[in-house]
Amino acid sequence: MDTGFLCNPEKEIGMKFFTLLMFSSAAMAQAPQSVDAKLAALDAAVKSAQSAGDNAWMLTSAALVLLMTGPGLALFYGGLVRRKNVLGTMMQSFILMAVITVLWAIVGYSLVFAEGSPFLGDLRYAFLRGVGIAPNPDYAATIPQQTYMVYQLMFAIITPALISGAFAERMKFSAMLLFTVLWALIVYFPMAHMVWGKGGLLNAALGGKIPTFDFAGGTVVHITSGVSALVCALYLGKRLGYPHEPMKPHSVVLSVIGACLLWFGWFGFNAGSALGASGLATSAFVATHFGAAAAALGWTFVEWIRSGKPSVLGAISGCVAGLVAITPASGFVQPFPALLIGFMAGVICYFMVTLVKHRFGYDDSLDAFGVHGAGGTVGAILTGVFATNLINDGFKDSAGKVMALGWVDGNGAQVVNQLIGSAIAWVLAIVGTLVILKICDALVGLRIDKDAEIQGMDVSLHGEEGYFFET
Amino acid sequence: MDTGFLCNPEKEIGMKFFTLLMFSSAAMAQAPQSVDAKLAALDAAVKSAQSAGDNAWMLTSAALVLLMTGPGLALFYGGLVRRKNVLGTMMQSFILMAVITVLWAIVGYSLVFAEGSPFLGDLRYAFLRGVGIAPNPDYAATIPQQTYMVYQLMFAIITPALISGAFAERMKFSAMLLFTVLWALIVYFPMAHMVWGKGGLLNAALGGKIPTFDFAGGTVVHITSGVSALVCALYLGKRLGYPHEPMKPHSVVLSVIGACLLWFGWFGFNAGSALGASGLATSAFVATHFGAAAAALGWTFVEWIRSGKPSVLGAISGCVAGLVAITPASGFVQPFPALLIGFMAGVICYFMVTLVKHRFGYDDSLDAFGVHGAGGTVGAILTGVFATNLINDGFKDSAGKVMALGWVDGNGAQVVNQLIGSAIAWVLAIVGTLVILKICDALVGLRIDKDAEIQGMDVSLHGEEGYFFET
Amino acid sequence: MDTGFLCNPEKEIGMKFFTLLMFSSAAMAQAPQSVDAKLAALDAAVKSAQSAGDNAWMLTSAALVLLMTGPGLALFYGGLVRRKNVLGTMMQSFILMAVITVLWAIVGYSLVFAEGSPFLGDLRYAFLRGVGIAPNPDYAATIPQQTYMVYQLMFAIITPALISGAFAERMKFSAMLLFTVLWALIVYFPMAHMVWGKGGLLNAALGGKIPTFDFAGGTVVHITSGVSALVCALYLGKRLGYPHEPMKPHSVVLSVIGACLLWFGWFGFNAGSALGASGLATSAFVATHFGAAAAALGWTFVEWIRSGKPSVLGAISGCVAGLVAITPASGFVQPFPALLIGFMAGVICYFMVTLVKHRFGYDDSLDAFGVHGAGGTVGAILTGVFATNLINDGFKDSAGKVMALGWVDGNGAQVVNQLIGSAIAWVLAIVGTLVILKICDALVGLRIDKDAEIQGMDVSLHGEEGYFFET
Amino acid sequence: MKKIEAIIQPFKMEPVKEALKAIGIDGMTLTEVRGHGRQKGHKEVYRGQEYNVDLLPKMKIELVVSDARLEEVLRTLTTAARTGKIGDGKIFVYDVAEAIRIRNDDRGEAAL
Amino acid sequence: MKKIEAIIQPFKMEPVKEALKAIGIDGMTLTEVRGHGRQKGHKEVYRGQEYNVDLLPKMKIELVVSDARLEEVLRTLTTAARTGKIGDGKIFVYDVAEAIRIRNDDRGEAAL
Amino acid sequence: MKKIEAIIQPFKMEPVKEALKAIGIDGMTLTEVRGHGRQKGHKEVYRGQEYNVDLLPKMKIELVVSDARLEEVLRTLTTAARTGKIGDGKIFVYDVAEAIRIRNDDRGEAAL
Ligand SMILES: Nc1ncnc2c1ncn2[C@@H]1O[C@H](COP(=O)(O)OP(=O)(O)O)[C@@H](O)[C@H]1O
Ligand SMILES: Nc1ncnc2c1ncn2[C@@H]1O[C@H](COP(=O)(O)OP(=O)(O)O)[C@@H](O)[C@H]1O
Ligand SMILES: Nc1ncnc2c1ncn2[C@@H]1O[C@H](COP(=O)(O)OP(=O)(O)O)[C@@H](O)[C@H]1O
Repeated sequence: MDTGFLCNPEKEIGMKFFTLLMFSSAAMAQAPQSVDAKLAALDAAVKSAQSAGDNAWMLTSAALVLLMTGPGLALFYGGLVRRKNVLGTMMQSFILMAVITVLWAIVGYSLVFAEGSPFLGDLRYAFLRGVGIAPNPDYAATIPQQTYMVYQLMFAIITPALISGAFAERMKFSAMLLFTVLWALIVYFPMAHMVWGKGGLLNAALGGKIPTFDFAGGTVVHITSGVSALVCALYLGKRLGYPHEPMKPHSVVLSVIGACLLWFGWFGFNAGSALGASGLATSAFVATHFGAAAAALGWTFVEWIRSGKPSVLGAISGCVAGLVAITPASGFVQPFPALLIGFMAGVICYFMVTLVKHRFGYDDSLDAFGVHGAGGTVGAILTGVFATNLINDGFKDSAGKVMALGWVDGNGAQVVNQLIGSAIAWVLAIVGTLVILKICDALVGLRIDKDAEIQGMDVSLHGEEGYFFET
Repeated sequence: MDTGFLCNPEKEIGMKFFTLLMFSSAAMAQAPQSVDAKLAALDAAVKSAQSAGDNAWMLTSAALVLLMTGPGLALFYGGLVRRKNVLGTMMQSFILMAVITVLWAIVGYSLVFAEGSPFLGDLRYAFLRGVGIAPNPDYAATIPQQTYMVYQLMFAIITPALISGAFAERMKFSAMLLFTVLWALIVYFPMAHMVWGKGGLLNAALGGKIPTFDFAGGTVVHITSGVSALVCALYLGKRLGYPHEPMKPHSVVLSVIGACLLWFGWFGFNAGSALGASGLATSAFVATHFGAAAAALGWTFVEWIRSGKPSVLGAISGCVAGLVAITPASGFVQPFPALLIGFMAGVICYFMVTLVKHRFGYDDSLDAFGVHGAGGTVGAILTGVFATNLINDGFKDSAGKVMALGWVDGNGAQVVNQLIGSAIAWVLAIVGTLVILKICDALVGLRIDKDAEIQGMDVSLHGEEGYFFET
Repeated sequence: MDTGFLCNPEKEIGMKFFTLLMFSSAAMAQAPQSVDAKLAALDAAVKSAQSAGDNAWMLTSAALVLLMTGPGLALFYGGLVRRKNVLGTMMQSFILMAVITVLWAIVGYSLVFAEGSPFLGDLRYAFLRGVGIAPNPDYAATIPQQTYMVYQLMFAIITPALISGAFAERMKFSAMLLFTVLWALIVYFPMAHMVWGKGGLLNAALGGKIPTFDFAGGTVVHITSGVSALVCALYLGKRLGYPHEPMKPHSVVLSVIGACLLWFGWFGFNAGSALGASGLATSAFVATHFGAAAAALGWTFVEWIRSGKPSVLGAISGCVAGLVAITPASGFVQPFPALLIGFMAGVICYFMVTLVKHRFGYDDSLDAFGVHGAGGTVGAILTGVFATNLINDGFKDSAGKVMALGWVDGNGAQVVNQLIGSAIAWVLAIVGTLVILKICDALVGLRIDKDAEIQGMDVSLHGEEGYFFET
Repeated sequence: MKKIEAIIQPFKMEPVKEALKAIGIDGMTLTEVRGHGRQKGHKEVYRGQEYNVDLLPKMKIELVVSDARLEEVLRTLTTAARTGKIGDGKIFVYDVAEAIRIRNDDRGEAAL
Repeated sequence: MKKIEAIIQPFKMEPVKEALKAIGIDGMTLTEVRGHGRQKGHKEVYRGQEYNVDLLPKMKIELVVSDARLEEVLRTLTTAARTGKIGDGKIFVYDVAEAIRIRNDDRGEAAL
Repeated sequence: MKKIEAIIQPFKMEPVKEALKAIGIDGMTLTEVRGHGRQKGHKEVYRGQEYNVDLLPKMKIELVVSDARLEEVLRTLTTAARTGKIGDGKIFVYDVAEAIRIRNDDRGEAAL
């Protein structure tokens, strides 16, 4: 009933308006009608209006987050590989837009957002049972639950796609599909439930034991995918010829387009996580943009100093690192701390992909771990430092008093929670991914054979070429 | 007057707010003011707020639909042709963004949306006379009529652009321009009026004789363009060397970008067709995404089984087929039927472009018919099967009782109406296109000459090359 | 307090809703509660709803304007240069997304929008002090001031990026960074303050001495950047081999993508300048689209006639010229005058880049002056001709009577103001840019050396190649 | 052994390949080149400036054959590649001092 | 002087370059070519139609050496480029009538 | 007849073409190649790893001329292509056994 205002009048085109009209012209004309009736009509109308504004932003945000995977990530990664693997790499992002969608509809949404154990949701929402137009006030009281469902789906799509940067240019397509489905079930859904699901272990808003702040997915999205990426890189081993051969990007041009679309889409990812077109959405939007900007500068300057030339690849990698790091913090921090978080992420990730990676010699081909694993962890921890109720006063104690959030609010303990949350994400990612890789290896085998790798995934796996310029 | 609330206060930046402020602070302070005055003020304010939310979504949607044509379709088609024709092909989409806009402003909008005969609107809105900020309650009561006008314009742009996939690589630019203008006048405007125009023959909401459900353009957009494409392919004949030479895409990379942008823009196309940020928009958004996902999987799997390798071209063609098929159904069906519709479209269109096309030997160069004609017809019919008032309760009988929509609601007869609607679209497209082609052929000639075709459209028609990498 | 409704309830996810619920269900149930209390609750709720709708559109618009710079402009310019300079050129746009952001946060926003002299704002908003979620009613009373801040930031990013088209393929990266920062401080911030800042000399809404109409930046963005571009082209001199060698675009394909994204993003640029999802936003949206369309046709037809072939480069350059010219007029003119303005801009800019440029022999490499300088001036002047209070009735005289705006309203004098405003922009741009170039030349030197220019910016400045197709 | 170097119109590549297959000539190496000769190129206009593109795309086919098959191959090539229009291209023939098959060090005609 | 023209598998380019460096051969010119021979290409399917791609990417290495070093270079090349599988490619040797270093007009072997 | 094969700096292509036109040499075939020689390439850094790009873009010009014109053409080429810096490139000359104009089967010098 609470939500009737959303279901009925909204359904028919124009219908809604006549409803209001009826009510309100009523509110003018028909003398007899009682003031309370008029107030009730206005009350319904104002809820409809609030929902329109919030839903407009959330549908836009959902579309933006999908855009991050395709073409955003597909281009960013596709440009970084060698020409012979461009399509196979783009496909690893694109196909997840399809696969995860079906998985999400069947069990994913339920396992994440249904109430259940602190570790996983139950199956009440399986096959989207009961997930309709009526809002789910636990999560977002002013938008249809289906808007929330499809918005969260887009997160479930991009997270496994991020991992593909680590096993690029050498994994079987069949193995990649199997891996992804299992990874979503075993790593992503549980982690997302713990942080965002009602009653989840780490849920800061809905009764988690260890309240952890993760506004848009630092632990859930970036630590899980980045750390799993490292495990994949180690398990699969290096590409033939790595590191002796340079294996430089075949088209940084494509990667620049991809990075820009990621930046653009990330506004939906972070500001959308306010779940409405509110002032909080604005704060998250600003923090996101500032974090990306400062990180691009951080990476560029340190690279300029250390290697003599500021590369375009560095600038775009930097902005992505900043976007990653600001993700958990975006709904909690002020603009200048956002600049700081971004800058630190840019510098740290630069060293991760230039020094650390070479020191340890793993082939994290497109730096999924160096950027998402490292950046995500940095962001998760710094969120505990800079989170402030000046930006997000939504957390109240029993007495209804606004709570101190991060260290800057005087709640240093939060940093510990952030560390615990990050640690859980690390452990889950490492253990889960290892198990899954063993399974896939046993069932279908992970790596394409030597000849196929030399020939390239495009021809050997998909029977195509990315570019055919002869005729 | 109804719309005064939209015209005046909204016009000045900030102005609106002061109005509300005046009214409402009034509502607080000035004791003397009557409760009814306060209610009136709130009533105006709430309408303004409702309109802001809906208009925000509709302006976003209009932009998204334009994005589908350029760069979306331009890239999807541009990548599928040979290198020497990439610019000429992109131009066929781009120039329509300009040509159709002018035609729409002069007569198009009026011919489609003005009341008139069941087959065509009259000229009351010619030159956009009387098409202002005030809403047109017949179509969308909460947004400016100009928003509705420009949103619908974007549909009129992409529809003829879709046809260009059939005569790619061989049509004169002048002929293509003439063809398009005539096609919009003779095929698109009448069909759109019949289905969406007030009093149109097939209009399900505004008094059509044969109520047909077409939420976002299965018959109007995809059947008309797809079937016309087939006629063009047959009339123009094959490209030199077809089918002996492969003529494979010069850059599937571009096509992947294009397909992703189509998917992204299609949210505006379908969810925007709710004409507001309502729960119906959410349902359409979800159906759209589910249809695309399932179709990409359907095409991929059947291709994988039949030809041994899942191509990236197949996956993206599949998602487009699904988007086409779900278009008429998007505002009427639940999520799982949407998956089913998409999956069927993916499989059927796969066979259309691999078996049927080769069996009959026509050169539907970029498969405009195989995807849009076939997918559109499948979608139009299945809409009659799966349409349900659980999703769209906007259709009421005289008694105000919500009507059964499709077969699943027990109204099997609707499938017949859908067949009739589709048949009308087929006939109109075939006859209209034939006539237009004859005219263009007589006036300017349709095909570029042999040497120009060998040299490519880019150099011969536009004096350019798509790529110049030498210096 | 006025804005409390924005700060508090909106902050927590869902929180807002409970507030309303509390109030309103109150409004129903609790008999004792007074009608005035209920009205107050509704009043707060309706403001929240209005803000949601407007903020949804403005956040979307801010993202769209960023998209114009990256990847929009980066692609448009990147495609026009030779292969060896593609990354260096894209970098000149991309890095500004980072640099200007930091500058804006520190002083930019304050210098432009703080009250101060008629020529520059003071530092009250430095470091975004006091720029929070509460709206700033002087500028936009229904959205958080931070939304306004970040939206305007996107304008400050793209404006200097436009200039890079003039010194393409030959400027040092360090010089370009220094130039940009100084240019923002010395040219853009003052000009933007004069036209849009409270108390600015030319501000038509907030008490300027010489009211000039510039809805979205004809003088502020396009004249300043375009004229500065000319100065740069003249000061730096020609590229080696110009005009003897053709130096044609290495990928018009990239430029087409860029142009389409510019068109798409421009809806945020112009319609977003209504600062809400109002009817005015709709008018601006329509005018923008019409202007772009007519200009693409104008350029195409005159080129077709004069050089025998309609180039794709011409069509996309035309649409950009139209978008530039309609920018200052978009919130003031009706649809058909918008078509006229666009068409004129398309034709005039065609002659600027084909005849005038060659006549005078300057190397405005990517026609930043020919399109933005010329188009911006044409648009600024024609705004004075076609501005009408039928579209924008926000300007009232002391008596509250809606004022005549442009010549078509009978206020011919406005054309003079537009000329003065444009002249000021020209002078400021010329003098400011000259000074800045001298400084940069002295400090770091402007041009890369001959060998670097022959080798290309990508390798010599950034140590990368745009395309590496060998492996 | 002789090396035949034929510069032909790109769109003639398929027919030429077929013709050579038909007479049992498998081994060949192709290179995309651009050529300049009697055939005048096409005019391009960029920003109103017109200039002539006089380097046209051509395909270079290299094949090494035994002296015995030389004339036969030349005949096949010319017939298959000819349109009769300017721009058809040229064939140049060179002596080959030695041929080696990398795979197994076969030398001379055995390597072809 | 002799010109050595080797058509090899692209992925063998690095090792070959190294091997040549090792014996002090610096000067060489490389061209991306596509080759046709015994090695059958791969099958591609486009819109359900299957066809064979029989032109495979190869790398052509050209180097001009003094007659004295010819055999040594040939040996180095074959060993470095060999996988033993069909498709390894061929080496052709030609006489060179003259060599000139543009920079300073050096002629003959001095120009190499 | 002789075949002249000149490997030059890409940015010297225009002047060379002009110079050849000037002495009435029209026919030529160009190929984009990458060269390796005395000229050391540039350093590239990718993900912090620095490596040397020692294959530099060069333009290969092939033209077949009558023995009579050989020296004149060589002189023209060297002067037009010279910068005097390392990397200017090389010219190699080969004997041509036969030349054929595909269009009309002209043979020998008549075919040039
Ligand atoms: N003397 C030459 N040396 C090398 N290549 C040549 C020579 N003459 C012509 N070519 C090549 O042959 C192609 C066709 O020559 P052209 O004179 O245009 O037509 P035709 O062969 O019919 O006379 C040229 O584009 C060029 O690639
Ligand atoms: N007669 C020939 N003339 C020119 N190039 C040839 C000839 N035969 C082979 N090639 C080149 O050598 C490559 C490898 O030859 P192929 O027959 O496939 O393997 P193998 O060299 O092991 O016999 C071919 O792709 C082609 O480029
Ligand atoms: N022995 C050779 N065989 C084939 N090509 C060579 C040889 N030596 C040099 N080249 C080509 O000539 C180019 C220039 O040679 P390099 O030694 O760099 O400068 P220079 O010609 O001034 O000595 C090289 O990049 C390579 O393409």
